[in-house]
Amino acid sequence: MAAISIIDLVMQFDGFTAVDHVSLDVGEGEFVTLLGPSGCGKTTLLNLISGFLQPTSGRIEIGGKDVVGVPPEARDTAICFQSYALFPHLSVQENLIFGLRQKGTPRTQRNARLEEIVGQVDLGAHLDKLPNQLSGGQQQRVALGRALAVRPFVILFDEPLSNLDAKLREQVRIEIRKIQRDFGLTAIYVTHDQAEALAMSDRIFIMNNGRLEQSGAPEEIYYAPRTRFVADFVGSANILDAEITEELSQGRWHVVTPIGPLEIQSKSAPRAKSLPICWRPETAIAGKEGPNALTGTITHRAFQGHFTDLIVDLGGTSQRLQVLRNAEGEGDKVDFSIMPHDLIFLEPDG
Amino acid sequence: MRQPAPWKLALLLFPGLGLILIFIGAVIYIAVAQSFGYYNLQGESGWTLEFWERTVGRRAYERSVSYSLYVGIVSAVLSVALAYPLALWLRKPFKGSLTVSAILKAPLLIHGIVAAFLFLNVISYHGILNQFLVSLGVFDGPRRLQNDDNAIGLLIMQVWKNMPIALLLLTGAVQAISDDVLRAARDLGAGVWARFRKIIAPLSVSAMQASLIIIFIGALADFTFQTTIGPTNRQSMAQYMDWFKERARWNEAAVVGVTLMVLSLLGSIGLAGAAQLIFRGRRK
Amino acid sequence: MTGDTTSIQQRIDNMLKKLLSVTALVALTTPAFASGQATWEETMAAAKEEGEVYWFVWYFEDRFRVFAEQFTEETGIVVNIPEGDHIANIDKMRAEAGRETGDIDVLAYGYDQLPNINMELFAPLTMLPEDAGRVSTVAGVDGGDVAVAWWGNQTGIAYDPAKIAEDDLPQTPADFAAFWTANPGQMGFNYENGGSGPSFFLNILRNLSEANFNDGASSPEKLAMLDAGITFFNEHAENYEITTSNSDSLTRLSEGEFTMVPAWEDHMAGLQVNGEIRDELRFYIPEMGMFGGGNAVSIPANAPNPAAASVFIDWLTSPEIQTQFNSQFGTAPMHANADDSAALVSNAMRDRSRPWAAKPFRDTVEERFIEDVIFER
Amino acid sequence: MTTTYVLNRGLMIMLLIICALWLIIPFTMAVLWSLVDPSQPWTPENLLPPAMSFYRWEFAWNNSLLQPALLNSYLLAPSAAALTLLLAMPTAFALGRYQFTGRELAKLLVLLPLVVPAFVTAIFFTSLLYQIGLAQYRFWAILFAHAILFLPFAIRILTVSFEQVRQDHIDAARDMGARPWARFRAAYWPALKPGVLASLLIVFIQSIEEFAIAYIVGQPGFVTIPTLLYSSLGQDFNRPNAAVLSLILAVPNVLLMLLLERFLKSANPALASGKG
Repeated sequence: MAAISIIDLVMQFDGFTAVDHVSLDVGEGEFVTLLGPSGCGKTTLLNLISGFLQPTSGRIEIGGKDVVGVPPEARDTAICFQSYALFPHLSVQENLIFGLRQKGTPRTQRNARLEEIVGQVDLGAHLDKLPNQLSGGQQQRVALGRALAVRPFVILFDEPLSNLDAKLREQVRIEIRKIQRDFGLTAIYVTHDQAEALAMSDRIFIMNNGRLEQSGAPEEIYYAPRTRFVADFVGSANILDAEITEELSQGRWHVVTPIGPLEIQSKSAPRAKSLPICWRPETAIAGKEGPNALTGTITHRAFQGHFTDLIVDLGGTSQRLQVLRNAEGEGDKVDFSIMPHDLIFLEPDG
Repeated sequence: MRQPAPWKLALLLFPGLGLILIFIGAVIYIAVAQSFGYYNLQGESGWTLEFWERTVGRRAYERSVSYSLYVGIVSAVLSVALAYPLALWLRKPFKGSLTVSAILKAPLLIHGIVAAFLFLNVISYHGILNQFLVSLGVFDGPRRLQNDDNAIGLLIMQVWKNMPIALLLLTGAVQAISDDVLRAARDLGAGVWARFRKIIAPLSVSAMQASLIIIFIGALADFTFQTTIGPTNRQSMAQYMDWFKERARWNEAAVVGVTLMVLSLLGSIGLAGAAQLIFRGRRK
Repeated sequence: MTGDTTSIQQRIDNMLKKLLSVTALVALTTPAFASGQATWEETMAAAKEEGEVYWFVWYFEDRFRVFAEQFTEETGIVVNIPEGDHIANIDKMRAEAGRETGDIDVLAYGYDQLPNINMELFAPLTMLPEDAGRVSTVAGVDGGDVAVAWWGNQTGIAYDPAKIAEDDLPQTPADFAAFWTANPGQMGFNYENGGSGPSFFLNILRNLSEANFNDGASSPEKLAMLDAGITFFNEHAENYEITTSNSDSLTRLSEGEFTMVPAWEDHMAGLQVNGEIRDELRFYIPEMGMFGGGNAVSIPANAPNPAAASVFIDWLTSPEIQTQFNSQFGTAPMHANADDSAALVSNAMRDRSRPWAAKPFRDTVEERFIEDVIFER
Repeated sequence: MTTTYVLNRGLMIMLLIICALWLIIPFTMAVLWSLVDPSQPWTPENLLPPAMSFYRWEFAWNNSLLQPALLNSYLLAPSAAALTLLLAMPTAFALGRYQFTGRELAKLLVLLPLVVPAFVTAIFFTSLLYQIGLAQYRFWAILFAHAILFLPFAIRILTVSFEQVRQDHIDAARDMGARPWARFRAAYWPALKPGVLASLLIVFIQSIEEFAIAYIVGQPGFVTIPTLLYSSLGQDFNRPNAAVLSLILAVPNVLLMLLLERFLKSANPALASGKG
């Protein structure tokens, strides 16, 4: 049984549709991410799950029970806020046990839980401090600990790491994932940071304009984007408009693109005669190999350490390549190849 | 924050705090001195406890003290209790919220005495309220509603006049509480009352205290409402003081005046302390 | 005071100009009046020179402003009437006594207040033309040569003839008790903010005790003599109402809430003339007696316009003006030659008038009444 | 979303009905009372006054001290508000921006004028004025007394405002070479503005309403709206004349209210400082 089921959910504000017929399931103990640009409806969806908003239509089930109409305080969810939303007048300890107090948990059990949480989030030295006496990272941990303390059935993260610096963020990502696994929590994580989503999630749901564009494991999303939007939003991609000229054999097609004719190997058949295709910059191979050997002019070169970024002008388009080593400079010609199985059919536009 | 040079501090404090101390200090000094027999307008001046002994022993004095305290405390608590839900309702602007807040603040700009007059007009023996209730059959005949013995009319007017002050102060305070904090509390299982009790009240406790004190002191020393719509079998302290003043008994008036000052101070401390204790509670 | 405020405060402006520029003149002329050397013609001339007079009176200010216009027409002297309160006006004069020039030209006050006022604060009225018809002693209080009566007033009971016949009107404490018992809630009286109610309860107390109300001395023994009266009020507490003021009593009588209320004759007549209460309401003085008295005017010794003040007082106390007061305001005329045919009560009934209870005894009785009757309700 | 919308609508309609009951009925009755002609009084048997005229309106406008009272009050109140603000600023600055021993005590002492009953203050202030020989400068005396009496409000409000001025904003302004005035505009004013407007507003209202000082210091002749109201509406009122006065004085108040609502909108602390 799914921990959370969302069935044909619609949310409208004054004629504007923020969530547009979304259906999804989250399994128990699963860590899923709602990924999308700002305004895509992911935060609205989070608020619908937590109960701060009531849907226009559709159903939300948590643990098999329909929760539409149940107020947030009665739902077994806990949110980790982007702003942390710590209670400024309460000490760290009071913040941590706030939810337990509301539930009327007996004192002994509360203390045991507090000890456990304090150990998890490493706040032992700060229990009597007020939130404004803590650093950003510590405040973040209080927010996490506060949400964990109530042992929610589902924990909801609303971009919890966006106020941390990059180093700390990576460290906390690992911590969150570890705690989630240790507690066996079902977690829904909202973010616009695709790297975060790829690194943390069991499954990613990509949202755009209120609709669910694609869902799947991070690798699946990355290597098999279904739409132009997903391909572009997750990782970087070179997207080309293609015209299918002929099916060469089982699973092999010949297409015409602005950078020239290409051969594609795909498990799924194209959905139309003309449609966008894409390829990932790091799949480019230096030199001329295979059917799709190309030559372009380097217009921009950026050394990134473990690889080098090249922007190449090819048939009037700019293609991005990531290569391990290259000796050419800007203005030089470069030869590269794309393997047919690295080219992906996307869904036709519109 | 820094520690400034003493001369600079003195210079800064003089026009505000300095003038207050000089002005009020002189007034308090003369009032206290008069209650002990000095500064007599007629007759001899000199130290005596006579006026205190004579006044404090009176039942009228005890009655006026307890009655004024009752009016002061009930007005303050009721006004604040009524202002809180309104302030929370108006926390987020919505269509028509400005109109609502303007209407709610209207009493600030209607003179208390005009309001009392209009109120009296409505509740009088043949006033519209009586006629309405009689025609509905709720009352058998007109009833005397004005100057009721339980001071209900007076308290209604006190709250009507003072609630906007509390609303003004509390609106600012509750608007400063971030949405996320309230949502976090809700999300962690806090219902309406728990959110108010644990989050909203503690975070707006200074505004609450300020409202309580301002309203308490005003209602404690009320004269105009009491003499127009208050109960006729009670006297407020201001009324009692005025009664002495009317009879040129300045020393006894000063005794009541000094009592009023002391009670204002103690009552304010009491109310503020109670608010702090109840809503701030165990603070570690 | 500087320009921006004076420009909008015409009255204050006038007065201050006087203060600043005419002080010398006043200083020169005052001794002449004080020693009674100036002739009435010289006083008239000086009064016109001064051109205005400040009259401090604590009631009917609006109507007196209109009423005094005929004085201005006759003499060219402008009468300024500030808003004021009875005791506050007297306190003000006391407070200003130390100043060379005060703000008050003519101070009006109740005769019952005169014993509390240091008469040396007033200038003698000896410069007024000789007139034997003027009244200086009212209700047993002698105004000497500094106070003259200009307003006579009487307390009594106002009643609604539609609800009670003249023959049934209560006349004695026992009658009132019977009326209260038969008609609960049909009578109300005030114990503060005006003297009509106090006149009523003081006279009941007076009738039910042996204490001498004309002697101002008070003692616990004397107050104890009032026990019977206090019990009388407490026994009937359920059957009468307490109002907030003279006006409150009359307004509620007029609106039909009460059958009878204590009132001032002049106050009631004034309200009737102005259509504020019903014309049908009647007034009587019960046989047990109720207090009557009057109001005096005096000129403070440091009046800014002493000559104009004298001329104004002469006019105010003239038979013609006293007759007008009687017809327009319902006062008891305070001049022997005035016509009092328009009064609410007959001359025969005026015999029931009693002088006000003497202070400080009166204060202690009122204090006891408040504590033992009002607070027991 | 929709439920809160419905709730708001419902509450608003309820509130408007209550306000209508509270404002429209009394004022309608006041209008009727004010039209009672002196020839015939209005008694409960009649639904409407038997004879109606504007006599009382003309009389009140021409013969009472209404006109000077309006002028005095509406000159006094803004002056008091401005003076109070001026006097409060330095103290509020010290209390809000500096840490010094006795700061808490100073904050408490500032409240002193609030615990002394106005009548007591008025009487002894008058006596003081006479002793130093300044009693004839009534306008200035009342202005001064009002300014001091209402200082606690201004100082406490502005102290909070000064506390909210952020040091990093000041430093940033200095860093960018702002002169004192520019620094004030950039760093102080945004945080102070709601407090300044709120204290102006509160002192204005308090001054317009203040009775004891205006009454006792102001005599003779210096009449303000409350003193006029007390002498005609207080204990010795008669309904028709009191009704006229109430209505005439309601007009400037309604205008003022509209004006202040605009003020308040810009003084709204949450709108001015952003959330939290």
